[in-house]
Amino acid sequence: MNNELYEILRYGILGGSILLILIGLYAALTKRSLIKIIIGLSIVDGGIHLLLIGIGYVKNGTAPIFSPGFENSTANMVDPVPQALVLTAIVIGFAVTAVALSLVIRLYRHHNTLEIDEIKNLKW
Amino acid sequence: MVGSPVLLIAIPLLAAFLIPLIGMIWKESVRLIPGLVLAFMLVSSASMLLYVTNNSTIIETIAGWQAPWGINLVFSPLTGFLATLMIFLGFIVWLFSYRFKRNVDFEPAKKYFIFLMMLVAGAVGIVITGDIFNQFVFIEITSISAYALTAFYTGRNSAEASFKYLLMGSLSSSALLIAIAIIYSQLGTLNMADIADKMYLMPTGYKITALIFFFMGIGIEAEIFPLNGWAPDAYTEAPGPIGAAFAGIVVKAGVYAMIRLVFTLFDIPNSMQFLVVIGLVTLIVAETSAIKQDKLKRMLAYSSIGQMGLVFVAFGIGTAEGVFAALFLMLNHAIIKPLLFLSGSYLVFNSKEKKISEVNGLGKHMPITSLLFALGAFAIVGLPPFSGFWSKLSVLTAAANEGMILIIALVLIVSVVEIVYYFRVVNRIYFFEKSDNVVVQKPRINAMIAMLILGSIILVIGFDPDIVSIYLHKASHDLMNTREYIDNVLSIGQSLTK
Amino acid sequence: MEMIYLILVLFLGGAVLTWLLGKISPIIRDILFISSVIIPTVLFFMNVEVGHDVSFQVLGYKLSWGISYLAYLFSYIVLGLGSLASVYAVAAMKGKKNLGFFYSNFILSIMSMMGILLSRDLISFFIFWEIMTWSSYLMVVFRGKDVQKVGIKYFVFSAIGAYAMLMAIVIVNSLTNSLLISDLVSSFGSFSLSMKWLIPLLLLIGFAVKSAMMPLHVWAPGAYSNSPMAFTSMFSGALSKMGVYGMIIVMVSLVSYIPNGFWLKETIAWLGGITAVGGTLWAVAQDDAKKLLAYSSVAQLGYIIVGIGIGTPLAMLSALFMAVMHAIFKGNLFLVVGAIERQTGTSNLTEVSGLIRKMPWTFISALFSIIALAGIPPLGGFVGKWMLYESLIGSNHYLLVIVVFFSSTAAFLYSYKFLFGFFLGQEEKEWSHIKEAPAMMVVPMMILAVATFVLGTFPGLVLNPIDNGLQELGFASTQGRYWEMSALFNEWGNQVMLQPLVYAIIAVFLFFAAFLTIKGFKHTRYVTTKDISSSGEVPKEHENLTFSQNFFQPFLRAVEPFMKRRIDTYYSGIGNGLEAIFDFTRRIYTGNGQTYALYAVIFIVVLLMFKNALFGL
Amino acid sequence: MKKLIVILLLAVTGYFMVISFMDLGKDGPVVKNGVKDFYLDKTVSELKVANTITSIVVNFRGFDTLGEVTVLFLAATALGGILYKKRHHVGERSVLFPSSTIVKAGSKLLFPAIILLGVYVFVHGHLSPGGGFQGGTIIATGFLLMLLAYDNFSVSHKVLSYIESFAGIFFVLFGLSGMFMGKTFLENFMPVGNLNDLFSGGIIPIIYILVGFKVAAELTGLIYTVLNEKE
Repeated sequence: MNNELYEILRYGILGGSILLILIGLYAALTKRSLIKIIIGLSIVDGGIHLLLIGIGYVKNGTAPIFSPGFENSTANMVDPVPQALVLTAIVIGFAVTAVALSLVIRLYRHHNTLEIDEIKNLKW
Repeated sequence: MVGSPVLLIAIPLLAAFLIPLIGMIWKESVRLIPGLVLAFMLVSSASMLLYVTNNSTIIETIAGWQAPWGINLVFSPLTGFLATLMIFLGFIVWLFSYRFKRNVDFEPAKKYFIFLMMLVAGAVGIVITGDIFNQFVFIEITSISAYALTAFYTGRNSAEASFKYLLMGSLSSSALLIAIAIIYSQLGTLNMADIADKMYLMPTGYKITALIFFFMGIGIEAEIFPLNGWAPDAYTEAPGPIGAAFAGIVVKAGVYAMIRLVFTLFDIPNSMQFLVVIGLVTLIVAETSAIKQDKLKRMLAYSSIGQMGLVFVAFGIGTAEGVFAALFLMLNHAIIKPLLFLSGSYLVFNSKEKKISEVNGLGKHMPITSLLFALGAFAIVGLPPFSGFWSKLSVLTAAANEGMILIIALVLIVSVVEIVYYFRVVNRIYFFEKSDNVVVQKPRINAMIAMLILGSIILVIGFDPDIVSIYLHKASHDLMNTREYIDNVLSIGQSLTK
Repeated sequence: MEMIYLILVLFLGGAVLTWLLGKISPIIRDILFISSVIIPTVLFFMNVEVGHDVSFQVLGYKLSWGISYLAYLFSYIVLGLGSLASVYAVAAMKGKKNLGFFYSNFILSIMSMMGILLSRDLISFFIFWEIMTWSSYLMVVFRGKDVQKVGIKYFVFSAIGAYAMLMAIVIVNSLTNSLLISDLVSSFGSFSLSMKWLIPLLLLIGFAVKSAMMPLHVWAPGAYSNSPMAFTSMFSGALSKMGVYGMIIVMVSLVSYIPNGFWLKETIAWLGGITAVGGTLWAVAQDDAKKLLAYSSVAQLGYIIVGIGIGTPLAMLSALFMAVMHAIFKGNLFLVVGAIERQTGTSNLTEVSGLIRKMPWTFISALFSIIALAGIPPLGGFVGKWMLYESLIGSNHYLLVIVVFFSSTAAFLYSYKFLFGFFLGQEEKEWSHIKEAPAMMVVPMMILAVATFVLGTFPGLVLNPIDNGLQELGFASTQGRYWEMSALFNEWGNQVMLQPLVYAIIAVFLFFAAFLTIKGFKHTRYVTTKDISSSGEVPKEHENLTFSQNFFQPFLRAVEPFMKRRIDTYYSGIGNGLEAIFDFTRRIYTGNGQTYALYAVIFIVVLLMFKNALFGL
Repeated sequence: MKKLIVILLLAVTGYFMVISFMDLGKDGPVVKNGVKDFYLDKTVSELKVANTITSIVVNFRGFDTLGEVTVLFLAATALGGILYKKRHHVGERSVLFPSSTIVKAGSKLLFPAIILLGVYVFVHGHLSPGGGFQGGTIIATGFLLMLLAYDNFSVSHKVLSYIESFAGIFFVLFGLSGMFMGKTFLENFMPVGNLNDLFSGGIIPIIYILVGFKVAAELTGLIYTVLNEKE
């Protein structure tokens, strides 16, 4: 892979992750439906996971898996740690989303609406 | 070695997985096992605390890999002190809610106790872990338990409170992940001691950006000002004992994470001033918001936030004295605020709205509970000879020694506000006539014991604060000595920077 | 065990036991109560000596307890009045609810006052000060009347004062690294100029609140009249003296060393003078005896503050003497009102009259105290006031003399109103069943009445300890020559015994009184208020024609312009305004989860911008 | 109005993020010889695990995984708690219209294959890309497919919770047995074997299989709970 392509790919990953974070935040901050807010938060999570992967990327990197015959070639392996972290973060994000959705079901039962502006019995 | 810190995490996890199984056979076990686990944790943690106070810090490696590579648990005087405090409160909350309401079914009750136990385990994990990503995982464990506990009662607006909490908590975990990503990308390590050791290598711009994202992530847990909108709702709608657990356990863990960052990880002097400013803003906004509340628990929640602001101010003073004062404040707040929440939840037990006006004249009908509430109110506003006074005095002394006279004045003015709203409630309890439609609920014996334990601690610390000061001194020394922390953790393996 | 510890522990234990064991039976409770006041009192006077300090460490702060001569003087007030009031309280409060709570707070407040006097360092001083505040607060709200208004006002003002003090204390600690009062006094000279002003000012705010000085007095009337009278006697008599005690120490030991501190003294003196006038005028306007006495207390404390503010040895002597006298006669007057309220059910001067025949002993003790209050010889009030005038004139405060003199003359009006309203005037049928208060109440009142007489005749009894106290503060010893300091006594020379003269006057007075009484005995006719045979009008049934109705209307009309604006309204305006602001600011918690998320984003954006500004990219 | 503010804020945030994140990790960490080299080294030499990510997830940072499994367990429990009703209607799933026969038949056909794939993925977690989480998720997808296709397809909650609990308990017990054998928590105490053998890596594959079971059960339970929610 030549240098230019590598740069473009890297910028693509990082820029994409930032874009995802911003899109997610926009959804979470402006959409009025609870479901959409949760989707927004999930997008933010996705962006951050991409960011984590992006920082571990190295030029001409290969997956950090030692295939038979290549046991000693650690030189170009991408950083495995962010990948492990992302694995954990994805599961946690999933768990939080599940809880959030269940709360939305409860809220819908109670308020009969999904508009976040109308769910503010608790204030001040 | 007197014990193993990892058991403080592993045993509750084991129990949490076991309870659904045993609960199918023996129903009482779902209440009993968490108590036993918490008692075990308390004994183990307390004995380790005694050990580390007199000897060296306990460092436990996990999976056999030494400090910078594997995850390790650090049981130092500071973390041990906080962990013991949290476990103790968890035990008190368990004792209080051992039999909470008759109309709660078996299934929710089972989950309640699992979550309570995991809340404590998660908070203890936050405190004793030595790895920054591991801390993130424990924060999530604590948060999910907290969301579930907030939404425990189906009849109220609890889902709304829980959703707000979750919304903020979700942002918090995003911010934490970004911060962790920045740190890892620069330093290539996740171990706190290792990060602290190498922090000077990090470019200032990244350092501060990371710190800012950490502030946001942990600030949400630690309830600093613009990020604490969820807190009053969650405190109000959660079951009474859980409000106590939030005030005593969850927030303390957040505060710990924050100070660990500021004191150990990042060597940015301005962050101390930031702590002072943000603490003062939190203190003022929260206390002034509390004065016009008409719901008891909400008032207590705002007061709790305000106290956390004061804790941050005390930490922000930045001297060993300031840290001592802040830890003392945390200890007192962790004892007093749960007492207020627990006794307060009995005072408004049968009421639907949980209004302050419904506690009128209960002093005659539930004398001990009211007395304990009044004791808590007296202590939290810092009236001698109760424990709150000593911590407030320590904070002010520490601030005065640094010449922060304006801060002293502000803190004291806010204290007057605090006095106003607490005494309004106490007056209502004792000197008003009870209205007829309020049904008095006598506390159960286990709840009474739990509250009396807390009340007696307030008195004991109030009359002899030196009982705890040795641990606090050790802990503040521990926090101030970053180098010692790094050496302790990293000495068992060789440092990566050759 | 050190005697000081023992005394405080006995008080504390007594308070707890009275509350806990008091639930078993009232008799045990009463006995416990009285004995836990009396036993430590006896122990104190028998065993505690000046100059024997004990010290110990708490949280690294060095605390020290002991007693000074000045404090010893005040402990006479606290323990003497405390014992008498406690005996009185047992009888007066009989049958009321929640007595265990009342008694234990009573003991606690005595303990805290003793603690204040025993403290040789600022922290224990503050601790006991706060215990005194909240135990007295619980007494103020004890009857459940006006709790949120009067009680909160009292506590807020006390807290402001106490926190001002606390601020001074921690600053002192940071400057001298010690909390001992003696260290503060000795190193005060080395403080920077701003600290020299700040520390005494903050301390004075704390003491001024308790001694009800002018702009900080607004809690006093409500609090004094709201608590049970047995305690108000302590409250006004002894508790407010703690402020005086602190103020004396600050004024003499600290303010004297401030460059140009002279102005502070003048200001304090003038504030005292204004307090005296304002208190007196308001007292005249009251119809409720409790309120009347409460305002009168404020006024009397004003005189004391004038004395402290002037700061000459004679003024100090007079201030301290007046402090003792005020404790005795005002304590007694509150007891009198308590007795009347207990027997008749009201303390309103316009509702009850002609009690002189029903409650003669009460009348006599009230008479003594009122005479002392008004400053008429031969009772104790006169000595103090005379010395005050003299010190004012001696230090060229002529304007202040006029103010004080005006106020003390106006004090005659309310003294008269009090005495006349309750005891003289026509007798109503509906009050005919009233009897004298029980002996346990009358005896303490009579003891106090006799004390006013004794101290008026033998002022040296108190002036000796005062002299010791003043020496301790750094004034030259008068070596027993009090008479020489005051021109009054100089007139008759040092050798002339004052007592025979006084007795002669009294004998003549009594003789004439007896003569007139016997002479007029046959012709006396007792009428009710409705029996106005001399005038042509026929009163309606419900018209209130008591003698004290609309007392002093012309005078009040004359001073009305001065009394229009009450400081109270300003304070409540500030309070309400603040609460409105707080109510507004808490609306940032909008209740919308999305807004909270927005705050979080704003938070991070602001911080990132700060980062950019401070550190660059 | 609100949207404008948000866009403005996000623009600022985006600007800051771009200027501070775009160069993240460009030349690798400032500190060379970060933990990753150690991991890459030890994975082969000591643990004999081919997939470095697996070795990190299960061994080096195994404690995180334990926490993560707990998070999942808590989420499943929380879901049950939050959606708890006094009278629980099991099996009355709201179905707008039944699936077609093709979908039903196809699902039935695919289901075993999906399960098999999932099992393969988590059994070979230490050798090839994938592992317990991935495999568990794949298995859960199979159940999701069946639940969507057949409105009367039901999963036993009891069995799920047995699997969840036992998998969790064994995870912790494996960790603790490391301690009892005189080593540390979660440390490998079994023979590691040879690199790229199926039976290699000591306890790593065992734990990952446990994780796979747990995740599969947890996710299936989550899906099932939500699907059975009326309204």
